[in-house]
This record gives sequence, structure tokens and C-alpha cells, in this order.
Amino acid sequence: MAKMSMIEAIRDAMDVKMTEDRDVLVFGEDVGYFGGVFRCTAGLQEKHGLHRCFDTPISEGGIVGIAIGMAANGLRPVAEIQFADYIYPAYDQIASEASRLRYRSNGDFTAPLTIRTPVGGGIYGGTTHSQSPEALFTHISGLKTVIPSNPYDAKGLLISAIEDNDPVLFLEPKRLYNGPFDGDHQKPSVGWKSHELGEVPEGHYTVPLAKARKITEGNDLTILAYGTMVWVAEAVVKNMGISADVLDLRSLLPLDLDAIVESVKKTGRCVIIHEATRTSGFGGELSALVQEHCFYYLEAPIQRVTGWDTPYPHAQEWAFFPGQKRLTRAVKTIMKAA
Amino acid sequence: MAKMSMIEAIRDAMDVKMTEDRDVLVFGEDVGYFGGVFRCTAGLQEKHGLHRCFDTPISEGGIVGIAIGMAANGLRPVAEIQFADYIYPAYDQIASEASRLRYRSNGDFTAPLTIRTPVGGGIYGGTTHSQSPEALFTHISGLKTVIPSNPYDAKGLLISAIEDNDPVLFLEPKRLYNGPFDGDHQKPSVGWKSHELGEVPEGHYTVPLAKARKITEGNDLTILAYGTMVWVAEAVVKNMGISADVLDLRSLLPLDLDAIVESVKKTGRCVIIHEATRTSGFGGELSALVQEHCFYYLEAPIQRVTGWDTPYPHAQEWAFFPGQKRLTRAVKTIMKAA
Amino acid sequence: MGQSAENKARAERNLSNQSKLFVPEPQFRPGDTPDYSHISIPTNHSPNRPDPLCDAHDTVEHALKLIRVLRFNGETEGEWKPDLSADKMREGLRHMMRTRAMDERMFTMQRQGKMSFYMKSTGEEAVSVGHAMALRDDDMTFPTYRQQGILIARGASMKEMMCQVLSNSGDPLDGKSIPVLYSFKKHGFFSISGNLATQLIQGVGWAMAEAYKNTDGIASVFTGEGATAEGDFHYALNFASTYRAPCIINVVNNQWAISSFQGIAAGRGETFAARGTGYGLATLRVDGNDMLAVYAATKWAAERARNGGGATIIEHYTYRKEGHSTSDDPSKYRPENEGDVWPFGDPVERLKNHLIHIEEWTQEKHDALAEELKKEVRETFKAAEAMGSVANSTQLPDNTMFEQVYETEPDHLLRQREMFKGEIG
Amino acid sequence: MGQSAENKARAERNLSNQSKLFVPEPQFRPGDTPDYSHISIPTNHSPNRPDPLCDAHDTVEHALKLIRVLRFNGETEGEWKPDLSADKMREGLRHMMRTRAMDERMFTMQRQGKMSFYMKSTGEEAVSVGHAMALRDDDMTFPTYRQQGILIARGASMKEMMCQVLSNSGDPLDGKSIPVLYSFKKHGFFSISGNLATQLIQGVGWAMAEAYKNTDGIASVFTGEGATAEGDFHYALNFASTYRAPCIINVVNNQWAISSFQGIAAGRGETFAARGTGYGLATLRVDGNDMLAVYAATKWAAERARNGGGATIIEHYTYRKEGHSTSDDPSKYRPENEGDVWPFGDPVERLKNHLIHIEEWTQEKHDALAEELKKEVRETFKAAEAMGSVANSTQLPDNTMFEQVYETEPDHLLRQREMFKGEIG
Ligand SMILES: Cc1ncc(C[n+]2csc(CCOP(=O)(O)OP(=O)(O)O)c2C)c(N)n1
Ligand SMILES: Cc1ncc(C[n+]2csc(CCOP(=O)(O)OP(=O)(O)O)c2C)c(N)n1
Ligand SMILES: [Mg+2]
Ligand SMILES: [Mg+2]
Repeated sequence: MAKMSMIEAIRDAMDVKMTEDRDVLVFGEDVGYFGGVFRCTAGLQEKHGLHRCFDTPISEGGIVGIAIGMAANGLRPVAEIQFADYIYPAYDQIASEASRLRYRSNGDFTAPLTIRTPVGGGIYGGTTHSQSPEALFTHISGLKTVIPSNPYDAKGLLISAIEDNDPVLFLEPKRLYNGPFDGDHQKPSVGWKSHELGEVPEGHYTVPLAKARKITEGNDLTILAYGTMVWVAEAVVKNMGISADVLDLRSLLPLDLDAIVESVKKTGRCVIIHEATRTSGFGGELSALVQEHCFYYLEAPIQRVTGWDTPYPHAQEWAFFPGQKRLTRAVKTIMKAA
Repeated sequence: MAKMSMIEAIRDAMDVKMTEDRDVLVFGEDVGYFGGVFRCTAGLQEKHGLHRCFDTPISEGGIVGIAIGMAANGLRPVAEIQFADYIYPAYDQIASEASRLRYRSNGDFTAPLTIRTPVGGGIYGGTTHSQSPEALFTHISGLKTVIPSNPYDAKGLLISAIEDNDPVLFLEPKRLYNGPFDGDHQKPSVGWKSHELGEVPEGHYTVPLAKARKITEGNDLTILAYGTMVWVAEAVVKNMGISADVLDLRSLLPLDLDAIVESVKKTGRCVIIHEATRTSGFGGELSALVQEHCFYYLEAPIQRVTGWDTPYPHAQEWAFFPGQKRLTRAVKTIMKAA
Repeated sequence: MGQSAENKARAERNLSNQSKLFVPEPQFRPGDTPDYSHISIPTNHSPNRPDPLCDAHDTVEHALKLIRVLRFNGETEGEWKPDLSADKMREGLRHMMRTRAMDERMFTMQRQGKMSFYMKSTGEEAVSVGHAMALRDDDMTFPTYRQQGILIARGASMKEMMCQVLSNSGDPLDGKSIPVLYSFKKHGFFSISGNLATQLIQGVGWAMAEAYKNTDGIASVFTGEGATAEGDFHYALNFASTYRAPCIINVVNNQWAISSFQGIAAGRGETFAARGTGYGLATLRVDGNDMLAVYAATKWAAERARNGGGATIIEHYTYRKEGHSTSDDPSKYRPENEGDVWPFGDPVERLKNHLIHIEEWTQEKHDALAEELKKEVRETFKAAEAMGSVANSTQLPDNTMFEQVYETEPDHLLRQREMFKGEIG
Repeated sequence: MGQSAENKARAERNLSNQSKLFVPEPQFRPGDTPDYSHISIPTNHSPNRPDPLCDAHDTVEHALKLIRVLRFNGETEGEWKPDLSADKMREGLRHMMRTRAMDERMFTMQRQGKMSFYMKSTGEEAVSVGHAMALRDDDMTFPTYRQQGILIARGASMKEMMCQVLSNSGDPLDGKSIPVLYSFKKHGFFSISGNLATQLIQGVGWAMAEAYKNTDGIASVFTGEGATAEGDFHYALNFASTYRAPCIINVVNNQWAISSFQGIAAGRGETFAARGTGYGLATLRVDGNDMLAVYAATKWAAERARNGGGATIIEHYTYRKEGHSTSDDPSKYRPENEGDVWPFGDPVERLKNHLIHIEEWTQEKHDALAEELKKEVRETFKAAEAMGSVANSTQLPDNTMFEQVYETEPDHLLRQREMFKGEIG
């Protein structure tokens, strides 16, 4: 077992796959010689060669476009989009093409590609370096959307994504790159090396794509979370001293509905938390599913704790970020409700 | 009062605004001399001049891009995207630019533009002429999303959209262009001219942007619908002989939550219907809102009736389309539930 | 400008009808008598034929000229004349005629309600057939909906094609896609997207994969002139240039994009081939109604790509003789006879004339072939129609719609399958 | 290919390390000694200066050459020499030096934690300042984050700019945007987007509106060379060509896009100006470290646009002397001293040398001016910082974040405002 940050774990996943399988290529803006603005691909070009890890023009649509062509032609490209906020020029290639190729050709052609991109706020990135656009992708049939919350999962899920025969969008919560983050930005930050989930096996292993992970176990409440919010939820549960299931969903599409339903049927209360803007966020889908499947078990209205329906502001970053205060209030409300 | 199809009503709205206000321009693929593939702009070039209604290159991103620049410079552009299925190349300009210009410049610049585009299936358009992507836009703060279900509303809402000082996405259910459609494709089609909502006042009037319309009134059930589904819902209510509120939402963002909550509190039962793919569709948001605001009034789980989580198939069009059968089943289930 | 000044300016604009905004228009509209005498058809036809591995810069002039081989009188001329046997030329003629015969029949059948939609390639058959014949059969093509000639030239089953447009039980796509959006991997024919231009950059990616795998395969990608305005066109040119991808980028300039004339996409650009110049790509412009010229230009570009010379952009200059699709009525926006007076003639006629000129063909044989193909098409269609159509039943089980969304059906789709089962009772 | 054949092919690829995939690389990396002697600096500097209303084709050669006015020895030369008084040139020098002084200070202050981020334009001041001086103050510019010189040249308040980068109570944007994404409508400076290239086509739309309104205003849009790879660049060139929009499209080629050298975007294209050729736009390429040349080229393009000649693309050939931003460390990907050996010198030095050469300036005056500006910047920053910073408090009320999402706050935002009130207690 090695100790790895999430950056190292992600890099290691690519390294393992590139070593195993020459069909795996890695490319994107600044990912080659420099190793990516978040260093996730550092060293891969030197190790595997210029033609296996390289820079692309600043053209997200082009990046995903070539990835589709390569994937259809038997390779397993891993494309990086520098920030999820910049994925929209590639939206058409992702939604209309990568996600539809198998269907419209009835399996004649497929697009087994992986798109990695950092999401979420917490680094003073403002409107264009902080977005969490997962809900814009979970609506797209034919696509899978995955989001890890720790180094162990990041590596295992990324290897699964690369090996999957369908296109996978792999969202990386950038605020978790170096350590867990519970939303308290004034606390000194702790690195992954001192966290048990920073323990990452060497070599090849996988984490399955449609399985949630239980972070804490309890009876009074279910909190559904993913990405950075997993750590906000864990902190709130600990600080409030409540007995709660915190589920790290890990995969949003497909979703581990069984785990969700089992937990909510047990607890009767459900809070959903995500960093993305509220309206039409993935929390809406989760809330709908929970009430469809657990209606007769619910003792209080499902609560959504989210970012506001505004762009992600710069100076007001922590007023936007759904931190412990916002979640605590929701938990109190739901626990009080009859 | 004139009798108008929805196409004529939409055209009339543009004509009225172009006549009143020389800052209103209309453009898009094939909209000029030819008058649009659905004829919504027929005659406007001849009447108002080549430089006020014109063809553009096949470049949805470019179309929205120039619309933003024109709008920021004091004009009121109305851009047509030929099919909503082709709006994705413009996604970045819509989501990152038009919807964000006011915020990021703190009101220094604004983008009062309207984007019209046909949505929905029912014309054997297959995967790329049938989509209902509204949920991809209701997640975007700064944007308004509107969808009429009849000629009267279409004209009034479109005039409101053009006059609005924020960007508005105006979705036109193409299956309703010529007449109401209740989902029964084997029935001979009836035109708007023989429907009361085909009565459209001449000249200027508006329908406000965030107000739902009650189509039928009843006590046992609330059906939330928009676009083509309004007519499917109306038919089911009539055929089943039930007492239901059918709400035509008309505006999805902002939403008339008050009308929804009032109705569901009265009926205690809520079915949501939309044509779009289920997962992360706008129905998720609606379901979440209803249970957040009416939890203690609900007598049965909220039901979602939707298109499947597949691309819109060609030959299997009517198996995908959420028609009367699918809705009837949901209504029966919810009425039976304790 | 303050609010009142703005209002005043607006009021003034409302009064005046002056505007400096330029909007291009075609020369001729319904009611006009089209006159194309200004389009010069050079008699000594073409620019020179440089070495296929020349510097891209050496083809700058080619982007502004027009490669031609077939003269109207049946003679051939110039450096680009390909080395094609009479047999091969007759084969090409047959492919073009077969494509046209199928298009004709499908159009009529659509009008009779047998299928929801159809798109003809009439007048443009030389582009797809000439191109396909100059490629290797395993070179992957990324066509638009107007290159059915590639399938015909590569020997695809016409019955399978017809079943696709009928969306019936013989449709390899199980009815998922609308008519003419074929996918035939086995014939090096990429699944056609309904979204214009998207496949251009995918084809470049395919070509990069060929280079990566160290094969000598190439990719050939297509767009209409109208769709060159999409971002994907730019991506394709840019990435092809940066990574020297072994591919050919074809712009089929058939003068029309539904109702928009080519000037809307071209703007003040002189030709579509010239778009490649600034990217350092080789650029050729070819008479698209001249099958031999299309063949020759393609051969050149394929040789260049296969030997490491990188990408070529080829503009195929042609004319869309019919409506955009069965949903279109071109008489609404262009003169009815424009196609007839189009100065570059008909590709079938031109190759026929050449073959007759060199005494390898006769009008009688031609008529007989046309008759034979008509019959073949009619009979094939009958067999295809027996497998279903939208006119009565497609004979396709509805729940194939849940298949091939993913490799394996996830839980939520299985649940929806169940719901659907309940619905149909 | 069957499954087993595919597996075999894959296994073979795994064994061999051969690949024909070409990936471009810069000439020099950290550790190398950069040598730019191959970049020829023509002594008789520039191409001719055609009439601004010439045919676009007459500028094809200009896209491949380099317009220069200032020689290194302080002399000027060539047809492009602008008619600028010594006063105006001193003004330009002052703007450049003021821009640089502000950049220096902001960088240091960011390092001290006063702000979250900063981006310098060091080495590129001639581009923004020379350009702005050649435009009318009410011509709308659509800049990137590296044209702060436009604001300085147009007399924007440096204190307001500093308050923006500090995100404090004096920030006209109320802290909504990250540092340097200014918006100053009153100075004809469009709100900068964090999304690259998007504004190019918006600027074309702005210019179309000017034409529509029958004014003689123009728009000037900017992109770095790296971002030319986005679709928006293509849209801008295409729409500007089709509608003859009165605008200037500027590509600032500073050789680097974060860590990627210009060849990644350029591919085999000879220059970025040449990208305009295929669209029928006028194309100029200018020494971006030569303020007089930038001024002259801009004047030409502005005259062309204002008089109905349509758009010009100008490539400003320059060098990004510093890191991409405060988040970047350029020594990781290029030789440390590359900026120093860059053959086109420093824009401030070059204009200074010229002014001294014509005896309108002295080194003493220069040093005094530098000192004066440094002091001004320091004091202005002090005043700005008094209004808050991220280092302690921005002094901005948090709930401004709910404002300006829409013109009027819809119900759901009012509800969220209430929720937030409850949260902060
Ligand atoms: C992204 C996108 N936008 C718009 C359309 C609608 N559309 C289909 S074909 C067509 C015209 C294409 O013209 P051109 O590229 O010249 O090809 P041609 O039909 O002439 O072969 C348009 C606008 C589409 N299919 N995809
Ligand atoms: C759409 C988009 N993609 C990626 C980025 C991240 N990014 C910011 S600046 C930059 C490099 C831009 O280089 P260039 O265009 O040459 O401008 P320069 O910084 O050299 O002035 C990148 C990749 C972005 N801001 N927007
Ligand atoms: Mg065309
Ligand atoms: Mg640059």
C-alpha cells in the first residue's frame, strides 16, 4: 500500500492502464510535457512517450471529437478538460456523439472513452473555475457519470472508467485533490497522506461503477452526498453526534438506487447535499427517486442542501458553498419534523 | 380576434415586435427568404427587409454569439435554432455567456435576447429531431425557459420574451405547431382553427413569463404538464372522467411554484408528465419541489410519466412517446394508492 | 449614452430604414432566369499536378482553380487524367447509375408513405463514387447523408440499405435511426450523425489512431459546404494540421444548404478549399461532376496521407439537383430550372459521353443498363418492403429501443423496460 | 477485423513502441539554450501599405510578413510609419510603463496574499496600448485578460481596477468575478469572460449591430494564439466575412498558451494571420513589440472597417515574458532566459530608444517617469486596499451574490436569500 493524494492516485490509475494497455492514450490542454495544470498527468509523457501523452490545441470540442474517433477505432483515450467550466464547447460531442454512437449505429460503432475534468469550488476560482455541472450530464442517456471523493476510489473508479466500453465522464472534485475538505476553510488543511482513504494499493484494482459507499452508518437519517460534500456530511454527522448513514454515491449514472432505498427505508429521513446550483440539480432527481421508492417510509420532507441558483461568486465563495452550517440547519429541520 | 395556428401566432408575435421596435431582428438557418423550415418566419424578410430577417451560416454557436453581441449593443435579437437537437454547439454561448453576462459584469452589460427552437417528438424525427432538452437549461441560472402549448400563449409569451431584459429560451413543441395533439397519432389531426386557444388577438398583448395556466380544474389529482403533454393530460382527464387540476406550467424557469403548491395541497396527489428522458429531467425538480412544499398533504407518491432513458428512437417513436396509456396507468396507480 | 439619448437614437432608427448591415443574397430567385455564363469553365482545364508529397504551400493556387479531366465533348485532358481502365470506368458509371436509380425509387416510395423521409444525391454521384473508387475499401469514410454512392461503390447490400430506410425487421439499425443515416462498419462507412459536421473531427481522431497504430490506413471525412460553418470543421482542420493526421477532408459544395445559397457559408471567401490554406493543409478544388477528376484528386490526397504527408482538403464543386430532402420544396427559393442550366453538366452524362467517345460504350448499352438497374432496384425494394415499413408495420419489436444504450442494460433501464411491459399490457 | 485478430494487433502494438503519430514540440525546453537566430528580422522591415479599402486578396502576403516601424537602433522605417506627434508617442510610452508598473505591483501583492490571482501583460504592452490609441475611445473592445493596457490608455481609474482585483467594496463588480476579468462599458471595454474565445463572435455581433444602426462605430476583438483553436474563432471569421462586419480580429501570438508552445495551435499553418485568408478577410501581421507598428496596423484596419471595407485579422507577434498567471511557473516548461533572448526586444525599450533617438526623450526623464509611476501605483494601491481585500475582509456584503442574476429577482432566488439569512443567523 502506498500513501497517495488524489492527484497521485489519478495519475497512478492512468499510469497503470498505460503500462498494461498500449491502446490507452492521454491528452488535453497542458497535459503533456507540463503534466497538467493540476499535475494529474505529470511524468506520463516522459514515461510513456510523446505520442501517448500529449498537449492538444485549446479546443474542448476538438479534444472530445478526436477521442471519439480514436475510441471508435479501437483505442481507449483518456481526455482531460482543464476545468469542467470549459466543457461546454464539447457538450455537443459528448451529448450528441459519444453518448449516441452505440445507439444510433445499433452497436456497429462504440465510443469507449473517458473524459476527466475537475469540478467544484473552494479555491477562489469564481464563476468559471468552480462549477459542478454533473446534472447536465446525468440527463444524457448513453453516458456514465462518476465522481470520487478520495484517492482510493479515484484510482479504482478511473481504472473502471477506462476499461468500460461506454463513454464515462469522470469528475474530479478539485478541492479534494490534496486532502479531504469538510467545508471549514479556516481550518489548516490536512493531506491525504494522513487519511486512511489515502492508502492506495499499487497496480491494478477497480472500484465498480454503480456502487455507493457507506461512509458512516446510523439509524436516524440518510445523507446522500458525492464529491467534496461527502466530507462536509461526515463532519456534520460527527459534530452533531447523530446516527446517520452517509452514502457517497460515487456513480451518479448509473446510480446505486438499491443502497439509497435500503438506507432511507431504514432511517425514514433523507437529506441530499450537492455543491451545484439547486434548480434542476442532481438533487432533484435523487429527491424524486427517494420519494418514489420510499414514500411510505418517509417521516419528514426530503431536504436538499445545495449551492444557490446563482453563478459561483468570487468574493462570496463561502457564502455560496454549501458548508457545515447549511447542512446542519437542514439536519436539524429534518430531525425536528414529525 | 383571428384564428391562428401556433406557427402563425409565433410569426405574428415577431411581426408585431418588428413593427413596433426596429431593434428587433430575426435570424437563423433558413429563416430569411425561405421563412424557416417550419415556416415560422415566412414573409418577415419581405415585409421588414433583408437586414432585419436573414439567413445565417449553419453555426448555432455563431448564431447565439452574434445575438449576444447585438443584444449587449442595444438590439433585441430573436435567434432561431432549427431544431433543439442542434442547440448543443451553442450550449457554451448560452450557458457561459448569455446567461452570465449580467452577473459577471454586475449589470454593466446585459443580453436581452430570445432563442426560439422547436422541441419534442411525434413527427418521426428520430434521435436528432425529437429531443426535449429543457432540463439542460433550467439548471442554468440567469436564463429563462419558456414553453407554450397553444397559439394564444405562444404569441403572448414570445412577445414577453422579446421584451424581457434577460435571455429567454423559447421552446416550441413542434407537434403542436398545427393543432393540439393528445398523443393518439392514429386519430385524424385537428387544426388550431377549430380550437378556442387558436383564437389569437391581433396586435400587441403579453402573457406573463412566470405564470402557470389551469387547463382543467378538479379536486382529486394535480397533473403538472407543459408543451405537448398538456394535451395528453387533458385527454386522459376527460377520458377517465376524473376531477383533476391540469396545470400548464408555460414557464419552467422561473416557475409558478405558488400555483403548483396551491393545487397539490388541495388534491393531495400529483402526477408530473414530460416528454424528455426521465433521469435528471425537469420532472425531478418538480417532484422535489412538490414534496418539499406539500409533504404533509401528499396522499400517495408523486408519479413521473416521461420518455425513457434512451435516445428518441425512430421506428419505436410511439413506444417512447409518453402518451395516454402511460399517463392513465400512472393516474390509476396514484388514485389507488392509500 | 444615457437612457434618454438611447431612446432618442432608437426612435430615429425606427423612423429611418437605413442600415449598413450587409446580408449576402444569391444571384437568382424563383422567377429569375438563371445565367451562369460568368462561371468560367477553363478550356485547358486544370492546374498542374504536383508531387503528392509536395509542400502544402505548392497547392495554394489549386484551392482557387478547378481540377478537371472530362471535357464536355467526351475528351479528356490535362495532367490529372487518371490511369483507369475502361472496365473500371464502366464500373464507376454503373455505381453512379445504380445510386441514382435507388434514389429515384426511394423518393417515389417515400411519397407513397412507405418511409418517413428520404434524401437523394442526384447530380452528386461522381463525388461519392469517384472518391470511393480511389480509396482502399478499408479506409474509413465519415460521410454525410449524401454519400450513399460510397456504399454502392463498395458493394454494400442494397437490400440492407433499403431495409434501413424502411426501418423494418431487416434494418441493421433496428429502426433506431431515421432513413439514410446508415452505419456499415464492414464497408468502412461510419455511422452517420444527424448533427452536421460533428464527424469531421471524429474522422481526424480515427486517422490519428491509424497513425498511432502504425498502419497505413487513412480516414476520409465529408461535409456539405453549408456545414463548414460549424466549429467542428475548424477543429478538424486544426487538429489534422497539428498532428499531421492521415486523412482527407472533403467539402461537397453543391451550392445549397437547404434554402441558403453557398454565399452564406462562404462569405467573401473565394472557395471552400482555400479555407485549408491558413492551416497549412494541402488544398485541392475539383469539378465534382467529373468522376475522373474526383478520382484523380482523391488518389493524390490518399497517396499524400498514406505516405505521411498529412491531410488534404478537397472541395468538390457540384450542384444539388433536387430538393434538400423529401421535406423540402426547392422551387420556393431558387429558379426551377437552375439545375438544368448549371454549367458543369451531369456526372453520369459526362462519363457516359467519354466512354462512348473512346468507343467503350454505346447509348444502347447505356439504356439497357438503366433499364436493368431500374428493375433490380424495383425488385430489391419489393423484397425489402416485405420485411416491413412504416406504412403498415415495421415488424420491429418495440423494446429493441432499450438496447444498445449501453453495452449492458443498467438497472434503471431494466425498470423502465418493466414499466413499458406493463403499459403495453 | 474479428475479435482475435484485434487482440493480436493490440498485443503487437503493446510490444512495439513504434508509432507514426506526429506530435509537435517546441524547439527549446528547460535546460536548453534557446537560439532564435533562425527567426529572420528583415532589415527593410515591412510589406507595403496598401489602400485600406483594397481587395482582401491584396493582403495575402501581409499575413506571412511582418509589419515593423521601429528599428532596434531607434530609427523608424517603411511605409507604415504612422503620423504620430512626439507628445502622442510619449503618451503611449507612459501608458505602457504605467501598465507595467501596475502589473509588477499587483503580482507582488498577490504573492503577499492580498488577492487570489493576477495576470501580467509584461512584454505585450505595445499591443494593447498601441491598439487602443489607434481606435476611437467609443469603439467597443472585447479584450482577453492580457489587455489591461487598453483600460490604462483610455484613462480608466487605476483605483477601480485595483479594487476589482482585490474584490473589495470599491469593486464595480461587487466581487462577483475573479481578478482581472474587468468590465468597463464606459471605457468601451467589454466584460471579460473566463471562457476563452467566446467573446470573438460576440464582438462580431456587436459590430453587426453598429452597421445595423448605421453608425460608424467598430468593434475590436482579441484572442491569444492558443485560443484560436476554439470554435468561436472560426465563427468570428466566418460571420465577419459573411456580413462584412466592421471589426478587427486581433490574435495576440505571445508564443505560449500556459505551457503549450504556439505550434500546438498553429500546426503546420505558417502564421495566425493567414487563418483569415481563406475567409476573404484582410490579413495583417505585425511586430507586437513595436508600438508604432501596432498603432499603424490598427489605424489601417479601423479605417477599413469604418468605411465599409469589412473585417481585418491582425496577428500581433510578441512574447509572453512572464508566467501565464500567478498560478503558473514557466520554468517548468521553457528555458528561464527565453524571454531575454527573444529577438524582438522589449516594447518599452524600443519606443524609448526611438524617442531618445529623435531627441524627444532622455534616459533621465525615463527613470524619473518610472519612479513617478511606481509611486503612483503604490499609493493608489494603498487607497484601494483600504476598501478591503481577501487577505482580511473584502468588506463586501455576502448577499450581493444574489443580485444581477436577473434584472429582477425571481421568487426562487428570494426564497434562497431567506434561507441564507437563516444560515448566517
Ligand atoms: C448541427 C445541425 N444544425 C442544423 C441541422 C439541420 N440541417 C440539416 S441539413 C442542413 C443543410 C446542410 O447543408 P450542406 O452542409 O450544404 O449539405 P447538403 O445538404 O447541401 O449536402 C441543415 C441546416 C443539422 N442537421 N445539424
Ligand atoms: C474554454 C476555455 N478552455 C480552457 C481555459 C483555460 N485557459 C485559460 S488561459 C489558457 C491559455 C490561453 O492561451 P492563449 O490563448 O495563447 O492566451 P495567452 O494566455 O497567451 O494570452 C487556458 C488553456 C479557459 N479559460 N477557457
Ligand atoms: Mg450544400
Ligand atoms: Mg498565448
